[in-house]
Amino acid sequence: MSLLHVEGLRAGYGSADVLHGIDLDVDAGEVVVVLGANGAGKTTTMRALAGLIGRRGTIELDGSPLSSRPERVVAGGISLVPQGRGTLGQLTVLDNLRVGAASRDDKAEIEADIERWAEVFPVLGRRSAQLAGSLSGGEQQMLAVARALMSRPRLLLCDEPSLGLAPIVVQELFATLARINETDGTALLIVEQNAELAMDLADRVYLLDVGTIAAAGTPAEFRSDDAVRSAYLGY
Amino acid sequence: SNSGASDDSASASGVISADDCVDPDAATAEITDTLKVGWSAATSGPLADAVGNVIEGMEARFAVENEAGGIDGVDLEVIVKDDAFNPERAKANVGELIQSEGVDVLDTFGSGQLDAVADDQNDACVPLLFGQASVPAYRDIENFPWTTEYLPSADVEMEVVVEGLKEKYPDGATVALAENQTESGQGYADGFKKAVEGTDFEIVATEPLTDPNTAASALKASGAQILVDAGVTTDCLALTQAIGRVGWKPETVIQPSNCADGATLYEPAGEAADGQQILRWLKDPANEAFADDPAVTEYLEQSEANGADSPTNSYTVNGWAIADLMIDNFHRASESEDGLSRLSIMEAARTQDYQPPMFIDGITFQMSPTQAFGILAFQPYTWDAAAKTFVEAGEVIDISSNYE
Amino acid sequence: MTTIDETTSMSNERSGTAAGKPRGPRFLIVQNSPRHRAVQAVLIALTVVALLWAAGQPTFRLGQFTNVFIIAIAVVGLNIVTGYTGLLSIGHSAFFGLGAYTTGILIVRYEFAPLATIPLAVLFAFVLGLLVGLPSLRIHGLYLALVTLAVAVSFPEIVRRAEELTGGAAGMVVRSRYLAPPEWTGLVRGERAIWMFWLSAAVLAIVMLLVRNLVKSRFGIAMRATRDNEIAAAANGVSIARTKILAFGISGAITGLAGSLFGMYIGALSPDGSFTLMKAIELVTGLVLGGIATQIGPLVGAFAVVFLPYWTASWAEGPLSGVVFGVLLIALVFLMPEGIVGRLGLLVRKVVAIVPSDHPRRTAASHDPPPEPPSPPGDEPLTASR
Amino acid sequence: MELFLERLIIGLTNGSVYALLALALVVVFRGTGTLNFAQGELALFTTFIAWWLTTESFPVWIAIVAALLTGFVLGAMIERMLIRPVQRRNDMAVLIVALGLFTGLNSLAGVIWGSETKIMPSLFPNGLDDYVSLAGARLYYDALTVWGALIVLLVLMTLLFRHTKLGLHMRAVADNSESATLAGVRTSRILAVGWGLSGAIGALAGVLVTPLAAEQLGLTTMFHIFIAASAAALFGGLDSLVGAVVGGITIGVLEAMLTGYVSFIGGALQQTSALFIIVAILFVRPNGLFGTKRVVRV
Amino acid sequence: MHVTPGPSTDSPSVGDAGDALLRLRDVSIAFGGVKALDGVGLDVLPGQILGLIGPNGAGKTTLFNCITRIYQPDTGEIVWRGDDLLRIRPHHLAGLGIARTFQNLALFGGMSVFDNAMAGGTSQGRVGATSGMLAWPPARRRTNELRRRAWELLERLDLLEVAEAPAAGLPFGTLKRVELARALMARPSLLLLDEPAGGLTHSEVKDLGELIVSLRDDYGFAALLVEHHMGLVLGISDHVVALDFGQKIFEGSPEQVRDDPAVVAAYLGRAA
Ligand SMILES: Nc1ncnc2c1ncn2[C@@H]1O[C@H](COP(=O)(O)OP(=O)(O)OP(=O)(O)O)[C@@H](O)[C@H]1O
Ligand SMILES: Nc1ncnc2c1ncn2[C@@H]1O[C@H](COP(=O)(O)OP(=O)(O)OP(=O)(O)O)[C@@H](O)[C@H]1O
Ligand SMILES: CC(C)C[C@H](N)C(=O)O
Ligand SMILES: [Mg+2]
Ligand SMILES: [Mg+2]
Repeated sequence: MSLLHVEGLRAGYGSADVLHGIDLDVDAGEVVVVLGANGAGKTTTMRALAGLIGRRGTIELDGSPLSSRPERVVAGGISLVPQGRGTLGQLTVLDNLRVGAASRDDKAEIEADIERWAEVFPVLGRRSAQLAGSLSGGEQQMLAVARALMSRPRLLLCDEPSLGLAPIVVQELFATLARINETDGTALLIVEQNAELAMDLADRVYLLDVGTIAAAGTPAEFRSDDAVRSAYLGY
Repeated sequence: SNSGASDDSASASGVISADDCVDPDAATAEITDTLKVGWSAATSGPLADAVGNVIEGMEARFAVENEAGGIDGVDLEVIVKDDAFNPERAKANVGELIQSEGVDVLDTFGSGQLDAVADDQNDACVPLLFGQASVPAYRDIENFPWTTEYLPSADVEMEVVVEGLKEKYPDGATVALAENQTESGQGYADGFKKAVEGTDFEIVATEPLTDPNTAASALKASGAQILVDAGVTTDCLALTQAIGRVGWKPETVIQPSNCADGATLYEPAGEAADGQQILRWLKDPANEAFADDPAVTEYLEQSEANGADSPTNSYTVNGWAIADLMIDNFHRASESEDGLSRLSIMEAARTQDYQPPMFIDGITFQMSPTQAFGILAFQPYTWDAAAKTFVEAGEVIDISSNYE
Repeated sequence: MTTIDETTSMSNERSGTAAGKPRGPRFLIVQNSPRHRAVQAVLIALTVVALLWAAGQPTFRLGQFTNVFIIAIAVVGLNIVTGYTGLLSIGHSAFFGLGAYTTGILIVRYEFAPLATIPLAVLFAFVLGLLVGLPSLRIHGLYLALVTLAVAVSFPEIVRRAEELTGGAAGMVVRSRYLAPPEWTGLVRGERAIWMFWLSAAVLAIVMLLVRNLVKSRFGIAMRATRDNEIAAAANGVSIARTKILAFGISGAITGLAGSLFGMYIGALSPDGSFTLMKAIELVTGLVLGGIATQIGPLVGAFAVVFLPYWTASWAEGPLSGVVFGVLLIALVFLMPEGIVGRLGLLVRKVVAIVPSDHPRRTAASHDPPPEPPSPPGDEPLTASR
Repeated sequence: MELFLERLIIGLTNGSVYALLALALVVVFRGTGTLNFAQGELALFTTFIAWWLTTESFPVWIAIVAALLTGFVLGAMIERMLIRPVQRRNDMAVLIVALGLFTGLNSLAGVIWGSETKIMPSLFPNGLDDYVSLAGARLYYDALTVWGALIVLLVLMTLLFRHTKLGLHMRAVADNSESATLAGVRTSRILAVGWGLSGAIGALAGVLVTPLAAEQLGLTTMFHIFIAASAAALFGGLDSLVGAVVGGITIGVLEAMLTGYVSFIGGALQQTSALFIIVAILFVRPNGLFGTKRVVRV
Repeated sequence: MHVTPGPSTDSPSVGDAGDALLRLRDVSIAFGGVKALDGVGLDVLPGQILGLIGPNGAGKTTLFNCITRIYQPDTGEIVWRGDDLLRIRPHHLAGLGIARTFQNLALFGGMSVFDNAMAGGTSQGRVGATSGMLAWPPARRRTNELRRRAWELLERLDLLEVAEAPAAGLPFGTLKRVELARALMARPSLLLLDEPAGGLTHSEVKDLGELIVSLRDDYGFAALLVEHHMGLVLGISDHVVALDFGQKIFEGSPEQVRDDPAVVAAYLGRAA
């Protein structure tokens, strides 16, 4: 049984559907990457999973239906790093991290986790008292990732986590994600334009096109496809 | 202005003419079946209770009259439209009452509302009788031939107040004036200032009643002997509380006549209200002194039987008394040569000299074709906090001689 | 690896309409085409018919309609700053009052003809608008609303204070003989109601036309840009200061114009009557109910704020009417948070789309329906503020 | 001196009243990011309930507790049933819902209890003799109670926002509710609690204030207080508790002093002058005295 | 100050700024303890695409904000064609020929894509309220001219399909192009691009790079390009500057960047 099982997911804004029946699985501890063109519906998929927008279709976590209330989704072990960061700009970096632990009650552990992520992203440690809104774009992106990790998710959803990050930080970020995946067994569902790096990490890859899954396979299979290569990998 | 009307506003019958009306025929048409009195008043908002009581009093009195056969067979009916104390809505209401409800007589509550409707109602020649306003403007018969006010004009009342004060302080005294920031309050304040001109009374402080506490503290600082409240209803209680709290007890406190209700405006203030003075023209059904008065007993009986649920409230009594005054006019109009019509009603209203039973004996409501006197006599009362009642503080003061 | 549909998936989808299956509007009308002109002509004809019908109503209804038109003008003014420039004002009662008092004072104290007072009323309100607009350069959002609140609260207090000029708390009555229709109209004094009706309707029409032009103009774009994102607006050459102050000035002038007409309509001015904070709130209510930043929203909203209390007062007695009114307000907002016209506009746009005449693909438009505005502006942040 | 003290006391007392209601406004703002325009009428309504209970011969303190509870429940219900559904769609619409509530609640109080002025009994002795004399000026016990309540409330709310998880979550929701939800904050509960709290604070303000308000308890009692309180909240910075208190007191004292000492202004321009001084200060500090500047980065 | 009406490929530079269109000298700014910029100097030559790279928080956006007068530098000078830019108010920049896009978008969400583009033309001639209200024919003519240009640019940037749609709700990548169109409406001589490729796929980035180059060739503006996408920066830049902790750590040709040890250590990481 997969950790997350999605079948026939439909969602959209207003009256028009953007997703027309997405099927998708993530196993426990697995890294899954979603590729897709600008406007294909990647963000919409992630938001639907997180419960931020209304949706139809089956979404199961551990075989039982996933709540459609965002805070229950988090409590269930799924956490989203939204596209465009979505940090709490008027709160300090430290408070942002604390809020990230909203679903937890273990005070001591929370402080330990804060330490841990401050070490992984040193700038967050240095700026812990700064208002999140005044951080640079990339700094905020790091904060968003760290905050999502504060809930100790079993499945971390990342919507273009490398957006706006310096190459060196992207490498570090992916290394960190890999490490978390390895040490904590956190499963990852990543939407990423930096396909090369993401595929290095991925166990499986989906290709999203105009609201449907156009292809699914292993990284190797994708790499061997000329069309994919030219569109997403650039060689 | 009491200067009197010019002669040309009088009609052939010497009182009033319908020639300037938009529809002169309507003004002289005979009223049959029912006579409708249309009200535009605030039946919602902070004044809703007061207005509701006035209307209940009037309806009760009309019910009694209808039972007794009406005005020569014509039934009386009251139609109310809510204006929420908003002049715009009063204007619309009065238009609708005239054109769509076809009312024969109008009434309104509040000076601002009366201002907004007077011209329309005069153009349409629908009498607006006994408007609940105390500004002097509508004593101007030349400009407003079809409008009369019920409440004593603020300057008349203040003239009587000063008469009374002169007796108590023959050598004059110092006065502090608290002024409500509305048309009504300013009317009282202006009236008082006019009345003390040339006397030995000196106004040593004037404070707006925006915040009663601040006002009380400033008025107290003036150390005046007399406090005159140019206020409107709820101000009276507020000011009393406020001077109580700053610990000021002026020798004399004068409240305006619209603060006539003991139970709601004096009793709650306790000791602080003791000895406050007011001029009254109505018998007070809550006062033991009137327990045996036949008019009062009849009023209590009849009003209660006809749906007025707070008969001792002074606004209810006002409504009843206004109805009495109207009925007097209607009867006289109906008995006139022209029969019952808007014009004859207005003629009757301009030639009235009548004491409604609920008016204190010796006080009448007077109108002449050239002068709008209205109420020109009052009896002074003081509030007795211990007994929780008003007590007579002198004879009826009548200043009608000043106006002849 | 499972199937990849070579043709579609790899095509470099660019447009936002790629996703979903947009149901474009069924009818496309090219701006200024004969078809567009015809639609406009029909709408104008319908308006004229409606006005003629209204003019035949009993006088008191006529008065209510006049009141609606006047309030509509005031709301059109408010719409400029609050709707299009994004500056919430709860101080427009002061412009309304200034217009009314200017007209009243000029007629009563200086014996002006009513119509001759309009230019001065508009001018004064314009200047006051510029002054009220000044703080908007430094003070933003709700703080700015507080500034406008101060203006609203102070207007009646100042009128009371300036007793010699305004009559103070006792108010000022403009007798109806001063307000008679001008001679050239051929109307007599008793026909004041119909005169005011047509006067207000005409002024409203002119004002709506001017504001329509304004909003479509480059200044209008600058106003909306300022509303949506000040920093980006400035970076694109919009002078925030000039735009805000001028918008306040124009807005104030229009609301002052409405006030001037109101003075002629009501004939009795008092500081506690129609120029308090309550009036400002009424105007904002009208704007939101009708549809903020829409062209005919103010008119519809004015109908709502004039007639709703009137209707509720006739259904329910006394204070109960207030309860009904409150419930009705909430219900309306629940049903149509974009306002009545805002909501209708969304529906209409699903069916009809007006294509600008200079759209490069205009000719192809009828075959290949292009631009479906996908949905109402979401709450998706477009700035970097988070 | 006596006059000065008297004015000062009046100013402080009126100011504390404004401050109490301003605190309620700040709590809603910090907890949900909106300004509750119906706050005053909500307070009025709950005060009427307290008054009504006293007329049914319940002890005053029970009436007050009941008012606080009602305030909480009403506040929470209003948020959940009336505000939330429209807030998601349109900010201006929230304003109109609040205005609808404003009219509706006020009229409902009128329907149920009538428009006549009511006398709300005080929890503490408030006879004409229950005061301490300060150089001739009278400081009444009930005024002292209001000051005391204000200080206690300020401390409690500060602790709540600074040191509790609930407070942190309220700030998070107010900043960006979607983002807070994503972090696992139970946004809907937080929103309801925020409004509930402010409803209760408003009720407290109402029951403490009306016995000492010269106007007593009537349908218009809260309007002026609400205007002053919103000015106070904004002046203080809208998200600052201390700011609300300083703002409220400043307005109260300004009103009393300007009216008392600046004869040109007098009482006729009381609100005008106080508000314009505040506007002038806003020029210097556009985010209020203690408000945090919103960081906007591009 | 003077307004530059059109493309300025051939416009000779003015004053003592030499060849540089824009010249920064010793620009510093600090926020609290954070030195966001620390003595930065650089020149942008006409028609040049200057790549600006650096780790997150290096001060790239801050540099843009100083140039566009959103921030006031603590020290240093910024000279535009010989004029002191620090004396100029933000809204006059567009008229001088400086336009920008924003890292995390700053569009007018309530307006259509077309109107967003039109807003970019605000600097082109007087924007009168009276003339707008009266639909004054000369003003109308100017507006129509701008509209034509806006349509042209939308077509060029492949935005015609969404021209009438409100900007809010369009995909991120599309909106980035809308910002580009809006900036181009000002007929800039210098275009500041803050991470224009964010959120685009590889092939989309490639297309964007080509688009920028072809636009530059047609309209002749210079560009200051901030981007973390090395393929794009190194592919289209004529010259590259790297910042770290607010200081310039590298300046040179794109070919040199990958081998610069400071840049690799601070920014690129293991040679990509
Ligand atoms: N708030 C919204 N309102 C209306 N439509 C929206 C909204 N957000 C997204 N859309 C539409 O949904 C479609 C899919 O958008 P989505 O953001 O899921 O794409 P994406 O694959 O994440 O693209 P990107 O690369 O831009 O992040 C797009 O056509 C977009 O226009
Ligand atoms: N308004 C501000 N208040 C406080 N600090 C600020 C402010 N603006 C920028 N900073 C700080 O200045 C530094 C530089 O920020 P800037 O946004 O210029 O970085 P950047 O180079 O654009 O980074 P990125 O690539 O992540 O966008 C950051 O550390 C940031 O936190
Ligand atoms: C009944 C009173 C409140 C009326 C008041 N005296 C007025 O003239 O408006
Ligand atoms: Mg996306
Ligand atoms: Mg940046």
